[in-house]
Amino acid sequence: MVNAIFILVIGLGAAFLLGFLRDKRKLAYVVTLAALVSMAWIAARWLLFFAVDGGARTEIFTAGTLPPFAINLHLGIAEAALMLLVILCGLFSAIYMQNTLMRLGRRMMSVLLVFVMSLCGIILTRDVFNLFVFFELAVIATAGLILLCEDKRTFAAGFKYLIISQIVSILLLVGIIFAYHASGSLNIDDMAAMSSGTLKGVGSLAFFLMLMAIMTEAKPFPANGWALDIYESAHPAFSALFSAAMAGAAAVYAIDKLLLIGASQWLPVVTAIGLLSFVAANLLALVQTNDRRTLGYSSVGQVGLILVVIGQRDILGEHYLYIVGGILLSHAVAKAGLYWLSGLLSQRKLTDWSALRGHPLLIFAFVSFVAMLTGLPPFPSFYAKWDLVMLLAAENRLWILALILIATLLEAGYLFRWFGYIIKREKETDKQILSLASHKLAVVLSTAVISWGLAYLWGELSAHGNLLYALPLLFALSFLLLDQLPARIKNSLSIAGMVAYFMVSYPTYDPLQLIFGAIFLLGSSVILLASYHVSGRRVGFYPSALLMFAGLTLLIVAKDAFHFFAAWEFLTIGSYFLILRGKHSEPHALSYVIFSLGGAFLILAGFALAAQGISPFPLESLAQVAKPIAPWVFLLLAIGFMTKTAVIGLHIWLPGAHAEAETDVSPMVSGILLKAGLFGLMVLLMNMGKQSLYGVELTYVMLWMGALSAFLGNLMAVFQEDAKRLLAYSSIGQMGYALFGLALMNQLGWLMALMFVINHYIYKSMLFLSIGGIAKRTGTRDMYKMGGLIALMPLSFIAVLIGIIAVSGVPPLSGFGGRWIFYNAILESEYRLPMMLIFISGPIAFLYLFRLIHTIFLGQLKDEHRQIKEAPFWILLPQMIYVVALMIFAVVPGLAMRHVDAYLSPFFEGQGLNWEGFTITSHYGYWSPVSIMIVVAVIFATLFAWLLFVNRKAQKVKQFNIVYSAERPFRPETTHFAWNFFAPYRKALGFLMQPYVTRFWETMMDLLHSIADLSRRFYTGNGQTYGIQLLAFVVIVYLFKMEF
Amino acid sequence: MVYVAMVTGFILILMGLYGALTNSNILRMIVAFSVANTGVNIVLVAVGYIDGRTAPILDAAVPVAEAAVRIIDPVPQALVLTAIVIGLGVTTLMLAYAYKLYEIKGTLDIAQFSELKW
Amino acid sequence: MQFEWIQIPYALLTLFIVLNFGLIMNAFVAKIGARVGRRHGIPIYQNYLDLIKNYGLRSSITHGMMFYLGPVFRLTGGVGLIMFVPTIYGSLMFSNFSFSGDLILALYFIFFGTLGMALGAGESGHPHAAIGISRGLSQVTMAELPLALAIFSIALQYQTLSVTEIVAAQQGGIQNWTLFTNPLAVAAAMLSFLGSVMRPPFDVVLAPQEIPIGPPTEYHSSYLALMQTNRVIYPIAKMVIFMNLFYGGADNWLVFFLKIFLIYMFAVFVGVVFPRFRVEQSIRWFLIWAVPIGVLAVVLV
Amino acid sequence: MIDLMLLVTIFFAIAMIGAALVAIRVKQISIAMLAAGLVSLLASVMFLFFAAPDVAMTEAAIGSGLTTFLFFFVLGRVRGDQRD
Repeated sequence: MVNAIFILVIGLGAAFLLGFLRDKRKLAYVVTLAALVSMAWIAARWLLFFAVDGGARTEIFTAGTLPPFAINLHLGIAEAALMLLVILCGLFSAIYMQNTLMRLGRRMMSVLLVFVMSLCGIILTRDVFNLFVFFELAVIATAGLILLCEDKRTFAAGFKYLIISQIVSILLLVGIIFAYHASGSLNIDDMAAMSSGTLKGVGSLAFFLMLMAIMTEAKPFPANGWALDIYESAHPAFSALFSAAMAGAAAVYAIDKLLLIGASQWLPVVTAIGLLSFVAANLLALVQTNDRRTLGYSSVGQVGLILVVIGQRDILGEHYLYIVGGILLSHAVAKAGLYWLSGLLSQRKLTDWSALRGHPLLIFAFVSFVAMLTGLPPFPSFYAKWDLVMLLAAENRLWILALILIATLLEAGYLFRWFGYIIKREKETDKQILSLASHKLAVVLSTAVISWGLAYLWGELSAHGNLLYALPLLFALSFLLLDQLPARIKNSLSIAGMVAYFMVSYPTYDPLQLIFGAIFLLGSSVILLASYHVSGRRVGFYPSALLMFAGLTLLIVAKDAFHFFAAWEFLTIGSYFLILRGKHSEPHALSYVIFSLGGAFLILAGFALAAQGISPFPLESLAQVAKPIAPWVFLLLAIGFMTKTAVIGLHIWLPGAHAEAETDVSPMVSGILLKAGLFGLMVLLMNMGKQSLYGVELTYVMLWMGALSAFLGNLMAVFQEDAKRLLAYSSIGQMGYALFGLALMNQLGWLMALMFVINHYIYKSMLFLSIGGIAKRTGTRDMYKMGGLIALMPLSFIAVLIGIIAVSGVPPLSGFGGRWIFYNAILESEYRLPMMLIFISGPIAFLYLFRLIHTIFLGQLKDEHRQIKEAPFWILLPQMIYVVALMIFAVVPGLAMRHVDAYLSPFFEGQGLNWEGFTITSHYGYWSPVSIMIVVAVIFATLFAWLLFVNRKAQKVKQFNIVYSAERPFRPETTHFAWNFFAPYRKALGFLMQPYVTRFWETMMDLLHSIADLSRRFYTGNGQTYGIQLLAFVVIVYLFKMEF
Repeated sequence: MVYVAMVTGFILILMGLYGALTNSNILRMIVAFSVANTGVNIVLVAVGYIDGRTAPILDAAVPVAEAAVRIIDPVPQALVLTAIVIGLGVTTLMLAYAYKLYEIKGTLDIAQFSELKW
Repeated sequence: MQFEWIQIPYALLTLFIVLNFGLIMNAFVAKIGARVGRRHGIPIYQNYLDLIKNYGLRSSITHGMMFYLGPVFRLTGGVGLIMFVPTIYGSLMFSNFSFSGDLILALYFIFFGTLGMALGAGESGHPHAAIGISRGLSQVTMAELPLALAIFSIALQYQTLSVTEIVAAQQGGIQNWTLFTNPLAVAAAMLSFLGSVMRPPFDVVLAPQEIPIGPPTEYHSSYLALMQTNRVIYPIAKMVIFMNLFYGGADNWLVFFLKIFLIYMFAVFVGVVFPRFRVEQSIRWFLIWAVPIGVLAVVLV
Repeated sequence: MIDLMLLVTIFFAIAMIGAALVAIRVKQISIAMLAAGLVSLLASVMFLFFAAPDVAMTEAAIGSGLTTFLFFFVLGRVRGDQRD
């Protein structure tokens, strides 16, 4: 094994060597790369030695004496990994900057080498003064590298950095000398070995100064204005180095080392600074429009998070390296990748990134990086955050946990907004924004590959097992490779895959899983039939859709909290990508993903609180959660799941997301995805039962929430002019019913909820498909612009007719079954008041359903629609399947429900239903779907046949013949009364429709943005101000430290 | 004596920082920083000084055997030497930047270089 | 209860009796109304004539499929409702097909006809028809709420959803009627009843036909005949439910006729006394007066 | 003896502080540079008292010599903006 000191030697040596290579730029460049490669090779060898062979950490002594008289270097697995990271980062940047380096010549190359070398030195050394030297070297190299960029503003940024580094070096030197005075050594390990008594008084202050000086290099908020200026203006490849290697690896590792001395008393300080940075930076990033500055803020935030982890290492124990490594590497790879990506673009606004559109590989890279930063599975940060959160909750450090999750949500907010810009914003066609040099592309794409490699690695190291081994997930990811195939082939593959998976796995499902599994796998296959209508390649659709289905599939079989949560995240991301595909869905997809992630974080917090450090935490163990925290766990999980079911108050994402999605996506996200929330609630309620908090029974609150959702969701649906929005609001109402059923906490209530699960899947998918088909043909979703389509689109009409009869719960179709069970269920329950809301929401549903069918299909045909045809075959086919399914389910609901009923009975003391014969009986009443169907069908058929017979000679009248006396009215479009359809209703109950909830969330958003916009003014751009801020920061931290 | 030097050093540091953060002329900021650096050097040397001992140079006056009790700890002085050299490097770099900045804008007023902010 | 073929002629017999009773009662009520207004009024057999005439007419125009289906839905709703509730207590012969389902079935089947009416009128192509429908649907949502509450209340009271069992529980004297055991529920239900019989003050829904064309106006000949039949049967079907739930049911046809007539007269009286409400006014009226009574009925039972 | 050293030290200290005051407050930038060099020079003498002859030499050469030279070098190239 090569001695690690050669890493430094090669770096420095090559830098000197370059000095002799005047006028030989190519050779100089080759030497630079060769030096970096050989440094990387040494680091990699050591890493393998430590990681695979389990080698022991080694000390490298220089100058033949022991410390403190000589410097010692220390090499363990962390050092090796970080050095490899730093060197690779440098190597990639060097490749990336090929043209720039060739232009600027050997001096710049040697500066780059010195920079990388000094970072390695910072990582290796165990001597505080040596640390100072390497830091100063890094500063000088930074100041040199900043000149790489042609942007003139960079000079100012560099100068600001020099001002700061002057202050830092003063603090550091003073700190070092007093630390030496107090301890008699410059060696970190020696100092650490001293008794804590030496750190009293002057020693403590000395340590504080050293800590703050090095902390400044990690760019904590608020002493970091200079760093942001550098991030914004420097060459992106340098920013990548500056963020990933210097702040994210070297500086934080130096802090980590220093903290060996400070022992545990300084950990809270580091945590607090980290948290402040993480929250504040992500908040301020919300209002940025410049891409690199945004990345800079994100970088500050991420480093803050790493500091938090470092500050929490007293509770992390053996997980420390795994957690901090996961977060650190995720940040480094993702941030460097994003900076390199930003170098491909010549414009600096976030919206200009729409130029990436049409380059699936780059978008894939971007998505991977963003997912990595936000801690989404399967990336290392996900595993790390999970473990971190679990341990924090176990130690009752809930504030830290909460702040981390909030800041992560903020971060997800602007990163996903950015992603929305890429996918949705107009491209500026006249300008060539994107330049795709092959070496730059290679760097970016190999970074993306590395990100997945790390994902695999962290999965392997995880105690929970590797998420990447899950078959559904692999299936979904494999479609990334198949994306070049025609859409129809991919569609067939997806359907075949999902059906086959269901066939293989259904024997292992219990009845509850079977119902959900059938909907998730078979149900989505039916919807996918509609996707055959799309020709072309449909890039990105299948990976997203299958990712969502993979999440759903994994959700129902998840045994422990970790896998449950991972599946939850998968389905959230997949559905987000799907929703984002809609033409105008950018803002809605954003609010969807924010609400979903917010909900997911609540779930995460809930699990963490429940687990109390137990890992893995089986879902059944929710039942054993002890009293004082159990209701809180319940509350967190319930709100998390209810976010997905769009309970009123958390519903504002749903209408837009469902309405703006593509024709075949709306049924997926409405008919299928919403059920995930119900499944979660079932798991929760089944295991935790009733809980009460401060004397309030939480299921009772849920009952009210469900009732309110049913009532208000339906009421809002009544006043929609947009057909798909109407259906979307209707989903809120329907989910309210289901939630209500679950919250009743009796067997019939649950049965009703499951009935709604099945029914809602069938009829909402059907309705969304027919409306989608109609919108496709008419080119509008506004119902008042349609009318009289019954003759032109009879099959769609039949689907809608059957659908609305079913939704409204009118016998004989299956919706009635749900209502019947509902009445039986509430008779068993002692809660009466919330029922009223449910009672009234039934008839209200009738209002919007009638409107749906009337304004689209009945009345007068609009002139512009005279030529339109029936919806495409492939959109109609699933609808007809649903019609048949509805009929079957209406007549023999027992096929599915009796098994569930039997399965549920052990969980509740109350009685289930009796399914003998064709009549279903309960304790209170009875219901025979078969005879209802027969009676109604016979009367109906008789009357219909008679009417047809007596009027067999009747002719269809022309459109305006009767009412308008065969005169064409002046404006035919006014002949169909359809706009503002329920005007009296709005007059009477419109006051309930005030958008309080929307306004509340909008105000929250505005408030956040205003705070961010106000507080960022604090960065005046003046280097002196930054200096003063740094000093003030140091003083304030010291005062706080003294205070506590 | 040590305390006098130390206090002087700290006063110089504070004065330097004050000057660097209040003077808006870039050159004057650099000048102030160099004053602060001098202050740091004084502090460093003062901390390492032990009353009544001689310089850490082994010559006829200080036999090797007695070195450990008769000379001053050489480490801080080594640090100061390094710090001075590094300080020169940084000061030079700052001056180079100052010159570049002047070339760009024709002014040395730091407040004029705040396009990058927020 | 199980199905036997003999029940089909029995059910048809019920239907026949109800139809005749309804025709006569409607005419009678119209007559009373006319006399009160010092007019002569229609002959008692007028409704028969109208119905027979309309059934005899043949139409040569149609507005399309849904135009057919409207009256079919409508009448299916009315006839089905009668079929799903037992008319005469204790009589197997006149309990129709009530084995198909309980009170909830009846409650929800009420909407079947409403839906059909609305659909058919929508297809007629006249914008005013749609206005009438939107008003009617708006009003019915609020009018049905107190009824639903009342039904919930008495289901709680009797701990059953079976109509027959509820009637059985009210036997043995007038004091056992729900009217006296649960007056709040009955009050709520009766107020709700006002809203659904299309008489003043809640008949603004039909107003567009005075202007002069509304939902039923486009219908003529056999279509109209079906709808007229329904207008006879449907209110009675509904009143049968009321009678069974609140007024002890009927164990023979005589009692049946009497009770139905009295219930109907209640709506007629109110209609004569009060002026017509606009729809939003009637919604508010139900919300302010009927719904709280219903809520009380549920809470206090 | 020691008291004398102390007095000298205090004298130097006051001198340095005075020079530093000039360096950061004086209007003329060239005087400020000279004053900073003076601070450095005084410091190098002080280092002698503290038994650090090599530090003293370095400080004198680099701190007061080279740095002051560099200051004037840059000042000469940016002449024109002499305002505070």
